[in-house]
Amino acid sequence: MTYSATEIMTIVASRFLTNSDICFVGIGAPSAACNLARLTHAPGITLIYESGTLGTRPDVLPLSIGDGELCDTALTTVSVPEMFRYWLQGGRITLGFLGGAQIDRFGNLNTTVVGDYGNPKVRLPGGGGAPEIASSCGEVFIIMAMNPRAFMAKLPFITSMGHGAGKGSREALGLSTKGPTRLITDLCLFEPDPETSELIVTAIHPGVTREMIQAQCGWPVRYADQVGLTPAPTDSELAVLRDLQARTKQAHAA
Amino acid sequence: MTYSATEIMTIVASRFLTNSDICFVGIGAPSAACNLARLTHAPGITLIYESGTLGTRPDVLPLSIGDGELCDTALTTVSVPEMFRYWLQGGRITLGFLGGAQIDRFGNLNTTVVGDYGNPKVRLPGGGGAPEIASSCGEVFIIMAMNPRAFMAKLPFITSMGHGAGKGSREALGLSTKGPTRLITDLCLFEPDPETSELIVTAIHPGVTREMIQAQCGWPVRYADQVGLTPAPTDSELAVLRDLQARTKQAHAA
Amino acid sequence: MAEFMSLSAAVEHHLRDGQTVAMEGFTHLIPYAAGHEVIRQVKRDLTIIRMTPDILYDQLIGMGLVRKMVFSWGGNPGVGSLHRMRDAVENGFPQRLELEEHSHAAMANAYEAGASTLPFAVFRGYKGVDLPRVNPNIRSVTCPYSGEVLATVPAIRPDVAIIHALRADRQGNVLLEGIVGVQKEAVLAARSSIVTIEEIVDDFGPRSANAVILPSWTVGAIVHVPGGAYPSYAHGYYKRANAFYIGWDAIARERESFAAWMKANVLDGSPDSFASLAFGSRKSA
Amino acid sequence: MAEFMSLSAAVEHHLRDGQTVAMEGFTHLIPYAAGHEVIRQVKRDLTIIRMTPDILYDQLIGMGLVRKMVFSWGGNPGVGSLHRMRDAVENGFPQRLELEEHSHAAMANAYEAGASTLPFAVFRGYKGVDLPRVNPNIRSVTCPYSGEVLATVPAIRPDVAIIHALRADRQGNVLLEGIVGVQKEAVLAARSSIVTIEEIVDDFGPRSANAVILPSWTVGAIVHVPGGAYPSYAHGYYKRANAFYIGWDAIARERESFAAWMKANVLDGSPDSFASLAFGSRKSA
Repeated sequence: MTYSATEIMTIVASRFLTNSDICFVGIGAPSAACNLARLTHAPGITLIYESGTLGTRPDVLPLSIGDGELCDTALTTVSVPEMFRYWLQGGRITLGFLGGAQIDRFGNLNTTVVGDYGNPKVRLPGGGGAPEIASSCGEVFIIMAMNPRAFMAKLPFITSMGHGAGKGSREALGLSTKGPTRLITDLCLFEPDPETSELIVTAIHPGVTREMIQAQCGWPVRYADQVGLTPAPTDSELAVLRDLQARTKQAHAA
Repeated sequence: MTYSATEIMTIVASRFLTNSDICFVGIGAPSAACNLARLTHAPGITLIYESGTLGTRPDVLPLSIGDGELCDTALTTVSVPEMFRYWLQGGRITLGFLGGAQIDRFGNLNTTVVGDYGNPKVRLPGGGGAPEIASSCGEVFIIMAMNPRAFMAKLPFITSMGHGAGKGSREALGLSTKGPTRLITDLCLFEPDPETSELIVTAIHPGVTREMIQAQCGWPVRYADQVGLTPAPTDSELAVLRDLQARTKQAHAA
Repeated sequence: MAEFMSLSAAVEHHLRDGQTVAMEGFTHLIPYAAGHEVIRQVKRDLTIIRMTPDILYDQLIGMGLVRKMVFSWGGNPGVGSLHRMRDAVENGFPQRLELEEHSHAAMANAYEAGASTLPFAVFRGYKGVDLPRVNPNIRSVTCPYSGEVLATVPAIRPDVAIIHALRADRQGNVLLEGIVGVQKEAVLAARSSIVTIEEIVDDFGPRSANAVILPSWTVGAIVHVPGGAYPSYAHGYYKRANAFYIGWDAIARERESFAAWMKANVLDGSPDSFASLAFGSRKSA
Repeated sequence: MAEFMSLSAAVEHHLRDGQTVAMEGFTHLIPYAAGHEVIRQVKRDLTIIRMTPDILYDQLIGMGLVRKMVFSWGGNPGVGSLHRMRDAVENGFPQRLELEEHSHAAMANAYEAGASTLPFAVFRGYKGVDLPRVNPNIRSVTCPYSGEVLATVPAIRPDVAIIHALRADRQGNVLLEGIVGVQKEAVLAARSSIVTIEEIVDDFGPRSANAVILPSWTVGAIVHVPGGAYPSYAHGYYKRANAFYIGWDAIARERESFAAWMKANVLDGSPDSFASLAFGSRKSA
């Protein structure tokens, strides 16, 4: 079966999720990946959305972080101050998902502004939950499609911290959480180099070359000694994902 | 109808309560006074117990601050952290009630210890909610039966603040709440002197003399220029109070 | 003590030009009808506070009523940018918009502190990021026990909070359920409040002992506005109009289409303009 | 992830000599059965934390298991003193008891901070009183915006929290309702937890969208102990045995009557010793 770049990105992300994960889920690709995992190999996964819904099991993907579907299918729903105090800051979330408009090679993200903060070229939505998701979750997965204006050598603004300036930056700030352990893109998988914490390519998706990856990346891409080949999405993975997306589209068009 | 010292104390306290009061109610005489007011002239009074029950309407008086009766008849019940943060510290309570083992002429109270704190003669239960009830409620009523070991010239320990060392003490600590505006005893009513904030007698209960009051008080009692005579409990007040107490006794013996 | 009144009277009575107002709602229960009444009454020079400013704040900004916005995420959820907000920030149209920007954690804590009448909130956040460089209201305190340095944010204490809730009883007690967001905190933190509701009931009836209820004496005005959250939603009454949110992108992209839409649907509208849309879209909400 | 086990296994597995334990319950849902099991297993040198230590803590202290107590109000509610606690504090019998004393506001905030994994809590309190003179853990911070000086208290982070709740489902999610006190905070603040429950259900069924629930993955051990809160109560299951509380005063007043009662009712008892009393006293709870 053929598949899109977004589909393989979502499916690769979903494969890393397990029944024991407690996930803080963002809208878009993270939400699709988490629910795909829940509907396939990880039915016991715990999904939390920052709107306050704990242990939710939506039948269609939410358009917003607070769609009624999330509350209707949740174990319970807490207030937003409680969500950020007891649950996120409380260190109970094993895995947070982030995306962004721009990323650097240490997994720092910008979702705030392009250009000068006081006089921006493009005003982006802002950080939302990201700064504290990045610091409080046990580890972080980032999902982003590659393009050279998004994968930048230097960010104009750091909205959420990845590995800072490299290995040791998080520890220097007193953080004991891992930060970004995987960057899942439409072309390949990045993971932090154990020595430097720079995100390096550890697996390449089927049909993708190193030249294609570098063409979409604003910094010189580095590769692990052993670079794997991502298994192609299976028919079954694609079928469940497409069914979910179709139900979602129908629901939101109503 | 004859009445006991406790009955007149409770009834006098109840008379000061109105439909617009939001009361933080303690167990014992305050609870009896507040519910008597609710069952007589102030049916709209809002009663709050520190266990989290907002707007409760118990049919019998609770033995503890958290009897099921309080929750069953409440508008809603919040957690205890919320009670102390949003509701008491939030400045929403117009009237708090306090009692204590010992009091001084400025309405400071001791419910912590008799003797030295580290080596006490009598270990009392402690402050509970009192320190912040005394500072956060719009005003405070104190209900205590008089006796010379309770009404003391100098307290061994200040558990909750009344008027401190006299007029200006509260303001000096940044408090904008009024502190004790009434001390209701079994013999008379005290109110703060507008000049000094010392509690002075403003009304005397029927049949009580100034000598009887001084005999039960460890400091030289002062009197307002105009000292009133407390109207005796009416038959109707006594009937409602006794009915409430009888229901309560029956319920707790079960 | 809560007072039942009309929407126009509530907005007229409680909100004045130049004030600070929080119209809260975390996707659920966004007070659209009340916000539209603010637009019809042309309240100017407002400071608007909200964790997740979406279409409603895009409209207030686009209509030129806003001086400053305090926020943590400003977008059309799942769709994209708020074009009127961007036009104000990037181009100063229709007027310059001052931003005070926080993270969600900071804002949630700031509302919580406001409801507790504390002057500030303490939380563990803003580690290794740039927002503290551009927002002087992000500061720190040192834990007097562990020595840990923690982030602080000033408490939010709006002049007015505006929320939409599910039901009020005849005494003016207000019930919320579902995704309750920071609405209770917003009302408790504010000096006065307007609460629009879906329904007035004689009594809330059987309910959880821990139902989320704002007692009558914590609320300013209560206004009965069925459908008042549309295109947001009201748990158990109607669903979120996700199609409306998707469609807004095209409307708001250009100044002219925005202005025309606002005239037709808000300026020439009334508090019940959207009720038929809300309940027309009713499903198994 | 919550594990269903027997009460004796839960206490054996989760609580060790010398640890800090919070057996919480604000009048409602006090975990008596679990506390009695702690006494039967003779866990020693404990630091016990509770806002309102009542009979259960009087029993732990009287049996000589407690080194230190962190508390804000220690009495028999509506009745009078805790005689065993007083005997320990005033006479050092059966051993010296160290006290760390706070106000309710401080303790409630300290639990809240513990659940939030903050190292301390900030609140407006302790104005003009003597407790800060005798408790070096009462400190202060200065608001970085207003300059106001506010009180602080260290967060409560017990080794173990023990609570009694209403129901658990088969997945080990736990539901509380009614006067919920600080129990949820105690469990979230603790490194491990034991939750005794009245009932196991397949599914919680229809409920408030905002029901007070501890997800399975926040709980250590779950133990099915019907009547496990007696003489406290369980909302909807049985009422508070106020007569028991009144009767305790005479039992605990003398060392001998206390020891005899403990032997007959706790040491020689079992987790279901009080179930018949709880449900024998069942009324329209």
